[in-house]
Amino acid sequence: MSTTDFTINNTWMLISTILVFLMHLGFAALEAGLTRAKNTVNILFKNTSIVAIGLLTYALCGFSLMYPGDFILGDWLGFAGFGLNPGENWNTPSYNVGYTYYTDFIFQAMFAATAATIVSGAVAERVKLSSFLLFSTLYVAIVYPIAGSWKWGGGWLDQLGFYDFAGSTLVHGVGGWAALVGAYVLGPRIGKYTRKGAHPIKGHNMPLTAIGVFLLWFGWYGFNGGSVLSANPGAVSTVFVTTTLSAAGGIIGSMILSWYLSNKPDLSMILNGSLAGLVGITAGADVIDPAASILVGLISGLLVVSSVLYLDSRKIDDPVGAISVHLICGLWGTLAVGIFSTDHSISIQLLGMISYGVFCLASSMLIFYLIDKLLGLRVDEQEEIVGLDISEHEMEAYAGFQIFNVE
Amino acid sequence: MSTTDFTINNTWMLISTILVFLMHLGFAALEAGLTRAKNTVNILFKNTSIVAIGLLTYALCGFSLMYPGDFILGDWLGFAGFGLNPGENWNTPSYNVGYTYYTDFIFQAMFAATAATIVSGAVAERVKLSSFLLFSTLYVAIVYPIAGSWKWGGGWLDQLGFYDFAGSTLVHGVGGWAALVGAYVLGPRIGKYTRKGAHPIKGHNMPLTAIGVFLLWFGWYGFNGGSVLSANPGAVSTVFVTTTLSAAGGIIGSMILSWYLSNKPDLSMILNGSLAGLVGITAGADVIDPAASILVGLISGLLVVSSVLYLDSRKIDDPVGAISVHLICGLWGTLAVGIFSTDHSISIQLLGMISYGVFCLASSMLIFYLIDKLLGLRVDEQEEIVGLDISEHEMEAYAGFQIFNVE
Amino acid sequence: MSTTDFTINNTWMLISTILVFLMHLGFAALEAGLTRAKNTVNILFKNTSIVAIGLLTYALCGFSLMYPGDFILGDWLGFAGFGLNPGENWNTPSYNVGYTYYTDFIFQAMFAATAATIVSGAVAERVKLSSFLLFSTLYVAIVYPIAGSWKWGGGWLDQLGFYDFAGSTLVHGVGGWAALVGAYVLGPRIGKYTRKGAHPIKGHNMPLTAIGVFLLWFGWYGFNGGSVLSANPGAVSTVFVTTTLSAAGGIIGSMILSWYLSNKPDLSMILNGSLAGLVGITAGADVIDPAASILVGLISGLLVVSSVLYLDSRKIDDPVGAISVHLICGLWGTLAVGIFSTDHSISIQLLGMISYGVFCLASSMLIFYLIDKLLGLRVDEQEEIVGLDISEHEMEAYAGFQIFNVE
Amino acid sequence: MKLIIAIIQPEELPEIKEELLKNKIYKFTVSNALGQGKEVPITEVYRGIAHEISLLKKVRLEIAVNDEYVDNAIDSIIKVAQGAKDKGRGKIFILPIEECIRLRTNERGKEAIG
Amino acid sequence: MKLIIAIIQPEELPEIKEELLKNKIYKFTVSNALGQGKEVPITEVYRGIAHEISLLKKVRLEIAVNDEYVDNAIDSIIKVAQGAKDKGRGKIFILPIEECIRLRTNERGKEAIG
Amino acid sequence: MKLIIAIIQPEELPEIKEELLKNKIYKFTVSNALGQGKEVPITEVYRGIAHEISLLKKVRLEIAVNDEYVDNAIDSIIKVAQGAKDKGRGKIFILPIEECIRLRTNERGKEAIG
Ligand SMILES: Nc1ncnc2c1ncn2[C@@H]1O[C@H](COP(=O)(O)OP(=O)(O)O)[C@@H](O)[C@H]1O
Ligand SMILES: Nc1ncnc2c1ncn2[C@@H]1O[C@H](COP(=O)(O)OP(=O)(O)O)[C@@H](O)[C@H]1O
Ligand SMILES: Nc1ncnc2c1ncn2[C@@H]1O[C@H](COP(=O)(O)OP(=O)(O)O)[C@@H](O)[C@H]1O
Repeated sequence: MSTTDFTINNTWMLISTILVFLMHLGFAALEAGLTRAKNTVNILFKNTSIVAIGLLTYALCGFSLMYPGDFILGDWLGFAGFGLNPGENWNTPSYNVGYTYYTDFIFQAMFAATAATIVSGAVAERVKLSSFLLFSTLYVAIVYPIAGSWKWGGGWLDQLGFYDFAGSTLVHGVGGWAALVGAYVLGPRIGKYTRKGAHPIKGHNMPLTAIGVFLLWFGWYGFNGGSVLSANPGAVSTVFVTTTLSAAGGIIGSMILSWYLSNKPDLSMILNGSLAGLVGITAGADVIDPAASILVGLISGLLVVSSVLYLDSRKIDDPVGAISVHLICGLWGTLAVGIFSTDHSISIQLLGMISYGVFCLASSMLIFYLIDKLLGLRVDEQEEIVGLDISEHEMEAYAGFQIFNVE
Repeated sequence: MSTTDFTINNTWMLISTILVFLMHLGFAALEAGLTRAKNTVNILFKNTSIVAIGLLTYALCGFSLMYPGDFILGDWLGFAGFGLNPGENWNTPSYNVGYTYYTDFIFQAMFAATAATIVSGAVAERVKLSSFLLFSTLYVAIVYPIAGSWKWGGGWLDQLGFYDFAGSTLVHGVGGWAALVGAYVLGPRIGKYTRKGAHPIKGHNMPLTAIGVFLLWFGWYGFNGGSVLSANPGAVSTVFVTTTLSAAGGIIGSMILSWYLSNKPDLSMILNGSLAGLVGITAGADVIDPAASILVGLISGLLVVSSVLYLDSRKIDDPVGAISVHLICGLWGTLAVGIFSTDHSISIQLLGMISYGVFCLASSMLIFYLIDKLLGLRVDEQEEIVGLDISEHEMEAYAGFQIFNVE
Repeated sequence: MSTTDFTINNTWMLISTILVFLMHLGFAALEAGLTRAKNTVNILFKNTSIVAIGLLTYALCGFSLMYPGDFILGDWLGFAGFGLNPGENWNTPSYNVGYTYYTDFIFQAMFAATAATIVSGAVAERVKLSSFLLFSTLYVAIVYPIAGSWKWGGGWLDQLGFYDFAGSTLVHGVGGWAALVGAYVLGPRIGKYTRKGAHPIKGHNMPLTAIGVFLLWFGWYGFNGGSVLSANPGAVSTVFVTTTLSAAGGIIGSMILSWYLSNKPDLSMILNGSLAGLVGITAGADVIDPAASILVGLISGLLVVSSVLYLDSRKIDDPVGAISVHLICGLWGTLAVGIFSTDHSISIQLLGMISYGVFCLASSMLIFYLIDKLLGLRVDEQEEIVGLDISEHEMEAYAGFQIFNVE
Repeated sequence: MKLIIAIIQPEELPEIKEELLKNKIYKFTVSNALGQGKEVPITEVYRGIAHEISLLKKVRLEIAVNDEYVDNAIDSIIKVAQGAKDKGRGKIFILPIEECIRLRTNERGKEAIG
Repeated sequence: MKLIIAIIQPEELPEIKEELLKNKIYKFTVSNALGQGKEVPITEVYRGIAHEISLLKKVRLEIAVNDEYVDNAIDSIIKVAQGAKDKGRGKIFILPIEECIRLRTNERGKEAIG
Repeated sequence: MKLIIAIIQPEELPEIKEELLKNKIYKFTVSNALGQGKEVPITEVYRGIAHEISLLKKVRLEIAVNDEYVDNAIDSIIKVAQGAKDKGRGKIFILPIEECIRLRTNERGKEAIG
């Protein structure tokens, strides 16, 4: 292994790292755009602080929980100690042919906060800031890395042959399950569901939403491309193609279904659709061939639209469609590996999906329960009506602009 | 050729690919920002769906029309078959020293949608969504790749020595000609030209416009830098320098002229100016030396301002200046190769410019004509006045904001 | 030294270059977002034209003033002649193992405009456009490169062992000192300080501000990562980790202090906080270890909040916190090298800080003084009240939107 | 015919709207306003500086009615607005209208209002 | 002196403005409003949910005129507004003005209006 | 009771607000408007095309007062607005109010205004 190849691989991994970093801006913009102007400051605050919290807790314990080396409890739980411990040769191919220890850490660290950010969208416009920050901290510091260790850390699911290339389940699923629990325990935003059925609460800034989606897509090339863990030309280029085509498929799929259903071309749906396609291909971007990846995307697009409508029918209020995009398409993507890749078994994939579901549901319920007892989860009615920007932050996102806060 | 060099080259090509991808966000933001708030959703919808359509049609047939290998009709038209067909060694230097088959495809695919996006700007605020999507599909799937094959596919213009490094003509020109036809056949937006002459219809969001322009500039480093088709240090760094200096020159050129003419410093003009410089240098970024590239940019800046004013005087309504930026400066850039590079002949460059002009004018007229018969091209007056967001999408881009839709 | 390594290094340097380029969009967005809607066009215009001016003047003389090779006056001033002069082997490892001549130039050129952009924020909403452009031109063309030559050009401070890895002092400090002078000589915006004390003048667009901050952070990976001047895996990954953790620390530090002081979680403060952490680590990103970098960030976060409040108490009006972020944290970062890195002496660091302070204060005062005599520095009261967009540019940033320009 | 101008709290608009429709008042015009009143000003914090905002966001309702409907209108608004006890609930002003015209039909007077 | 308050469709503003100027009415004040009326509500779709918007965007015109100009004003507006036949064209309300003051000159009454 | 409607220049709002408070007028409502008047139109340039904007940004003040306070109100506004000499300072219109209701307390008439 030439140090030169090592240098290229490492460079690509670092570039992927910052592409993933940019996804946090994508999430912030998307989430802010699809909610009301009166909660924008709150959303930006959450998403900015989550990044910091995620990175620091991952340095503190997340990384060594997720990649413990040896496991303590069976192959379920391990811990390599607090803080960062680059050993000898941390910066040579003998650590890993693809990256140095620090590259390894920083790439993984950027992923970590994502899980919490996904939750942020589903609980937006009504969750208490402090409670949410506390939840994120615990979820990112403990739940996410332990779950990750089962597969990427070489734990029991890995040994069973469960496959999740870049995190349809390990990242998007893990975040998505908590998003589901969060949206459920918090209940819908005031006015979302009336006797007459679901009443739309419109996002206030579509260009911002579009910026968010395109930046997420852009960052996804690091998310999936970096998960090759090297700059291998064949592998990375294949991943780029499947990722791209699946995103495109997601747009078409969501466009067709939403246009057909509401016979209007719905922007917010095709924007969700592209993300759906991206989440869908994430588990199998390297093992699903390009033609199939289009199909994976199309189906993701159909799923996300159906799911958004279904959740509304069940009165589960997810302002940005986080559950539909990350959980539903995450599950679909994980399953798709079993379907489209001959080397992986559907049953093992299902086993993995279920195990993660159980673990994430249980732990997020527990954490939300404890926080509810401790601080309460939801702002009071008056604060929600006035908007979190004024009630929690005492500032406005668009000072001077004339905005109708209520219809 | 070491596989290591192959890996670097391929990595750089993939990075360039996603830089070009980001340009689509740039176009969407620029176009939305320079038009009215009531058409924003429509513009974002167009630009998002074009990306998907462009990528999928390019996978279906565009790529093999543009790089057919052998030509069928003389050196004018070839077709390598539907879908993607990586052969043996698709992922080795023996396919190409600079990139794998999939890298090749995805890099080119990102370019494809650009041509249609350029048109989108020129026909904004009045074109029917369905008609536009149909036009884009046909133009990107057929016209663009065939035109491209003449030069980049090794066709007849290539053999004559016509030179277009990264697409002043093949991308911007091809898009620009269709933009001209589109703006012309659709006619101006209601209220743009009154008895008293041109009446400005103001863009609604300048920060969004600036975001668009800077992202386009950013992406251009992949557009031009990637067109080196390898990571060759000398070549890529030269291209970076010429590209940058020309963009800077474009800003200065447009600033001077517009400040002089309207004796006010005009933001939208210098933003167009930077793009003008970028389009202008695109054809010769590798063969024009840095000093000359400043000149190319300055002239592009002067041209774009004059062209915007000229088109208004001819009552050709181009809301975002797409024709001036992409067509006019594309032509200038193609010519500039003949002027500033000793290895290329002005006459051949002119021949190329004319051939592309004829082909693109003819084909876009034909397509627009057919669609007009089939679906009609323009929304009806009432829809245009109310705005496409409500009339075509039944949604608003800035829910809650108080906006005067009419002066 | 294999040409392959040369290619990787050069590729990384070019990627860093465009990351730094994107910071200019970050600055534009941040500055526009934290000021009033009625000055947005003006700010975007300034930031766009500065980029062009910075790049062109750096090509004209800046580069050869900053990297003169041999010095003329002692080790204080040198000049390698006008324009770009790639010598023999400009594109081979024999020029530099890390990059070609043109890569060298373009990477440095992107830094140059930054210094002026920093000033732009501090003088926003009241400075005359022409006067500001003139100031930037002189400052970027002459002051910045001469100052830079003392250290990066191998001048006297370099020989004394002064250390500034990526520019806490050479870029942020140099810009920050001028920002301080600018804010001071211009005086506060009308209405900022009343008998009742400081009166907030609210930024008009928080999402735009957040976009700006995240893009700056993103670009910083090129700013610091590229300053390794090669793709060395150990070095670059270390810089990525320290840079990231310091930014995260800055967010936490500013969050704690601002939350404690105003007992509200203040978005604009944590956004400044992340930048504070980035500026703080810039001088020692390669020599401060990750654990310490968190501390550096935390302290930066505390400093930026205190400084913002202090400056307001001294009636120095800095609309975007440029002085606090770039100057104060730049000084702290430079000092931190002496504190946290055993190889560098606090006293030399202090010497450097003082020398730059004296030089930048003197030169920026001189330039501002001359321009004041020549053109005047500040728009007249009526223009300021109406807003620079209308009075200087005769256009609006948000045509159609209903905005209250005054409380 | 009277013109009823009511300044209300933004968040009360949806409810008041319903009340009005219940009371057969089907037509009104709404606009945004800022109000200065006795109401406790809210504090905002921006970059560490706390400050009081005394011009608060309000909604302005205009309802033109025939005299016999005046009470309906007033009652609908009061019913909702009196819920909360704190200062700053708002005001109603009643002005005389001399003529009313329905543009569509050119009807005048009492017929035109509804 | 009368105050003419007209609620019109936003898209009619430019034409009405021209008409007014033609009829020698050179001064007026325009603001944004939302209107609830008999008008067929428009449907919007957001994330798959269709819903009716009954508060529609309107423009509110205020024109203060001396009595002899009232008809000019009304006619200019009606001329344009009656074009379309659908419901929801809008209304005109005429209120008495007791005094008018031109701030610049402190002129009062009839002279101050124009 | 009177309703004072004043159209003023946006930049004068802060000062006028202070004047009003000084003159014991503690309550008023402010909204955004565009005004067409004799005022010299401002020119704007967009993409090389210069054009005149005659509908200029104004602020609309509504002050309901008891008759004895009318002059206080007018004076406060005039004091500030007359500062500048150029055209387009704005106008004041005074309309009669027949009834005023404080929603919170249901007080009516003169007591309710302040
Ligand atoms: N005299 C008045 N003239 C104009 N607007 C008024 C007047 N009195 C109250 N308002 C409006 O009503 C709103 C609430 O009035 P306020 O005095 O705060 O309520 P309350 O009378 O219940 O104390 C104010 O913000 C203002 O917009
Ligand atoms: N009685 C009223 N009071 C206040 N505003 C009214 C009244 N009647 C109509 N309007 C305004 O005029 C607009 C059009 O009225 P509408 O009743 O829809 O028209 P039409 O009378 O032609 O059916 C409404 O949206 C509302 O803003
Ligand atoms: N007759 C009127 N009706 C309605 N608004 C008016 C009238 N006269 C003036 N205004 C408002 O006052 C503003 C200033 O009026 P203008 O005539 O320009 O000032 P001046 O009377 O000092 O020349 C106008 O822009 C308009 O909004």
